[in-house]
Amino acid sequence: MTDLAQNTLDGLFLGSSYALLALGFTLIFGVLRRVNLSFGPAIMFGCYAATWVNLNFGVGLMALALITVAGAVLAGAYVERLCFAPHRNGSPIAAMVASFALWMQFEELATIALPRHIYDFPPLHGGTPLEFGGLMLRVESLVMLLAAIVMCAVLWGILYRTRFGVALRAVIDQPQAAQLAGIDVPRVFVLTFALASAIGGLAGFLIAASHEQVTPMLGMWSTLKGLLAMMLGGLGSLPGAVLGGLALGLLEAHSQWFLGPQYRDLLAYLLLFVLLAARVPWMTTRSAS
Amino acid sequence: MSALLEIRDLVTAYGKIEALKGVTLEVQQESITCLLGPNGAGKTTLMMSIAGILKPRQGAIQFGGENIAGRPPHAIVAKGIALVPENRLVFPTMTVLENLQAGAYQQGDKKTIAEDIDRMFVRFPRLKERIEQQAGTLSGGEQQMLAVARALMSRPKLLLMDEPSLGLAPLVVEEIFRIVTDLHRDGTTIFLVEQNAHMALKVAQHFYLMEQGKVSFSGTPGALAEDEVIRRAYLGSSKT
Amino acid sequence: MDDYAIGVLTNIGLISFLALSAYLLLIAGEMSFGQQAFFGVGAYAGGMLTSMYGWPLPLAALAAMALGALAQFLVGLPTLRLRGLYFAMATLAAAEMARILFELFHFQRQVEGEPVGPDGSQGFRGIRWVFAHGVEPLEYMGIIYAMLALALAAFLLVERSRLGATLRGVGEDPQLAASLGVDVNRVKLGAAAAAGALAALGGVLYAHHNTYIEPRNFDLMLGVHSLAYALIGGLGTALGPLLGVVLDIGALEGSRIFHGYRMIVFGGLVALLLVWRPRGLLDERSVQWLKRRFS
Amino acid sequence: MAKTTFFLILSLLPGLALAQAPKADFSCKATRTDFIFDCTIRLSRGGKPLEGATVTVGADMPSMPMAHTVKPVKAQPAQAPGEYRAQPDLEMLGVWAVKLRLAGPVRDQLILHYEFDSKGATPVRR
Repeated sequence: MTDLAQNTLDGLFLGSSYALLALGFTLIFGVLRRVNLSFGPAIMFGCYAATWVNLNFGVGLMALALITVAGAVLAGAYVERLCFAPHRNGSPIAAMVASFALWMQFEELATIALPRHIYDFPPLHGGTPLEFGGLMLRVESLVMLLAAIVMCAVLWGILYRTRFGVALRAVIDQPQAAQLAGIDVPRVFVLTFALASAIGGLAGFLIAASHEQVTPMLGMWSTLKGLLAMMLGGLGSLPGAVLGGLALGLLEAHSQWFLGPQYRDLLAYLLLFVLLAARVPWMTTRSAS
Repeated sequence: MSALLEIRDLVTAYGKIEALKGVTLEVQQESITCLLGPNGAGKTTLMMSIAGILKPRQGAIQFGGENIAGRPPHAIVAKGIALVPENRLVFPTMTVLENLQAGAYQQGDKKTIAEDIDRMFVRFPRLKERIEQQAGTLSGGEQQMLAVARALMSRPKLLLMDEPSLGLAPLVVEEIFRIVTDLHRDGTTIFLVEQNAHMALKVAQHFYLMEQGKVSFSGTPGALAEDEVIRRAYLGSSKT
Repeated sequence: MDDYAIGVLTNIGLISFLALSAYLLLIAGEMSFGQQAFFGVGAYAGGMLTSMYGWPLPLAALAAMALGALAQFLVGLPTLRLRGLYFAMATLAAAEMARILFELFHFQRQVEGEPVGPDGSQGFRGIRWVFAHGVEPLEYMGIIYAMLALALAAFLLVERSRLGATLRGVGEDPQLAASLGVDVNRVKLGAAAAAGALAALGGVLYAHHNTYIEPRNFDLMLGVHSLAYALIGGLGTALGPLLGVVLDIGALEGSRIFHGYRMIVFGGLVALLLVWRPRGLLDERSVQWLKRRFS
Repeated sequence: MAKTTFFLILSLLPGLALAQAPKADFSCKATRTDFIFDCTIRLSRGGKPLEGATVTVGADMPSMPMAHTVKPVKAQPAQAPGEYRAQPDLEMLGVWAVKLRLAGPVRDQLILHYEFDSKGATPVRR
């Protein structure tokens, strides 16, 4: 019985990291109607920047978190300017392939800056995991869950309690009407991109801390998991992103326990394929041509 | 009365295709000016060029002593021009209240926004009944009213309306035109693009006819026999 | 030509099949992240047939192409009604599933006392048909480019024909094409099967060139790269994707000038190029312009 | 191109004409310059050292093998029979699929997976 509880717990922690990634993806997709394939690599850039600073100057955890988020936002701004601003009313495929091209840049930059394949990343709490009622609980996982909850609350607050939130939702809902309502849509794009990158940076920091390492594969991994969770939860819907992330986390935690890592991923992709093929309502409401 | 809006030799193109081939017209202060013309004459392109959605290639748009041609939409809204777009474009998943709040985006002070919203509900009682409803679920007429109300929330000096009667039942069209006359009576200057020439000529003080991207006639209602106007508005004046 | 030049040219030829496969689906209006899976199906099928069952290479290639076409047809059947990103994500999911299935695929046979065949994540060694038949690298490159020329000829033929117009019509405006009586789904499934066969052919040739394949060769990177080549080179003609491959593998890889910084240069170049030409270098407009100039 | 036509006919004949495959063991030490390794290769076939072969050492990245290739270097025969030495430049550390191309008495290709780090190369058994 405790295995079930332990897996569910691990699934929630894992799911919260996916939820954060999916939130970032969905914000960008919701506003821009474009897929940013450099979302994960920008996070990796942030993590690598923090690792590089840590290796050379040795900084505290808070500083590492800030550098990671700042690095992700900086990389995100670079991606926005080069891949999304020029294609605003152009073709979505061009913007996506351009963001893929920058993914190549980030990946090579990472391997040049830190040539070794794997680098350590300090965990939040080095000691043994906490334990209560027979369940193991790592501090990183707890902080990850809290961060996801806090980020959801913050995002909800921004969306429904601030002027920027009204503008953001208006642009997501009907971009041209937003322009006519006097909203500076390009500025909303840039700010949303920065917000999404910041969320990604936070997720990246917590993921690196819980894995206690960074590898160049972090870019691919976070992009895939973010995309998967976003699609599962329903393209373009913020609550969907959170639910999709948690569902993916739970599915993976439980299937890993019973079937092992390879079948775990196989199951996740199979679920997405079947849901897409069956054209389930919540996933295909928003057209994403 | 001086002209609130002056457009001179405006040219707007989609790629190589020139939709406006040098348009010149004026909208007098506190008037209802109406623009008629067959489909594809460039009426909506003109509206979008004034509102800043489309960047004109050439020509000037004088408003409040400044040439606003090519300025971004949010700057033009700030100067006091609001467009009620063709087919309304409400924010479908947002509630009626949120649509109005979005319309007042540039208005910083919360109290003024609340007052304006109350005034909208006085002018459009049906919107008050639907306050918490998602705009996408409203009827065509109600969405049209919401689109007008949202435009008014930015307290425009000049209200552009692009075919407000499009796709609405005759009874609702009556109501829309009554709203237009009420707004005019309360001092708003309105530049109205309309297919419904008959109704438009009843409310307008001045009207223009547009064909293939150029103004082909300008005058007050009655200056041209109504059937002649309707013939040219729908069939174009070319004698084929 | 020294070994290195032959190697680069061979790589260009091999990846071009994948770029053409992604291009074919793009002009049919579908963006696929999964052509690498059918490239893998071809590689595994072809490799097994020659090294485990002693089939001659041409026959194994045909069988692998049929299998690739069938595989893409089956994946396309439930998903081709999806549009845009939904289809792309479905193909991504299918391709990642294929890669994991390759990791789990252990099937070996004793040939001359040694186990030969796919061994899961350890990969599949000993696809030595080309060496066993004494085919020189230059000759094998010749075969690859002969096959590529055949594929290109087929493309250019189709593009001039009514089928080509139907295909682009379906790609640009499926509703309009349907209203003209085109069975949009059948056209898309046909294009998908052809794309699968094309990718599989590339896979067979790759397996025999490299004599060793492993699941990681067919990961998402390869799929998104082939999509990028098709778009960078241009969607106006079948030569577009080849241009994309030559630009990346040929110019930058071969030239080695940006030794070690290649991807940074190539990535930046692609992003800037797409700003200038969102539909690639040889896009539809420039192809029409060229046709007018030279016909 | 008579040889190719002959080959085409030959290719249609089924049959497992797979010659005895050579074996290789491979070890590398890092050198002072980054990413350049000093490698020794011992080739054997059917248990006997394989002498007089011309060996070129190349390498591909497991992911996207056709895009990330390393300029192949020719190996020089070393003292012991069947032993060869080469100094490939790998541009990046990590896991590489080392490609040994053999010509001369036997024509073949061997792919061996090694993890290259700042000290040397260790075989990779996933």
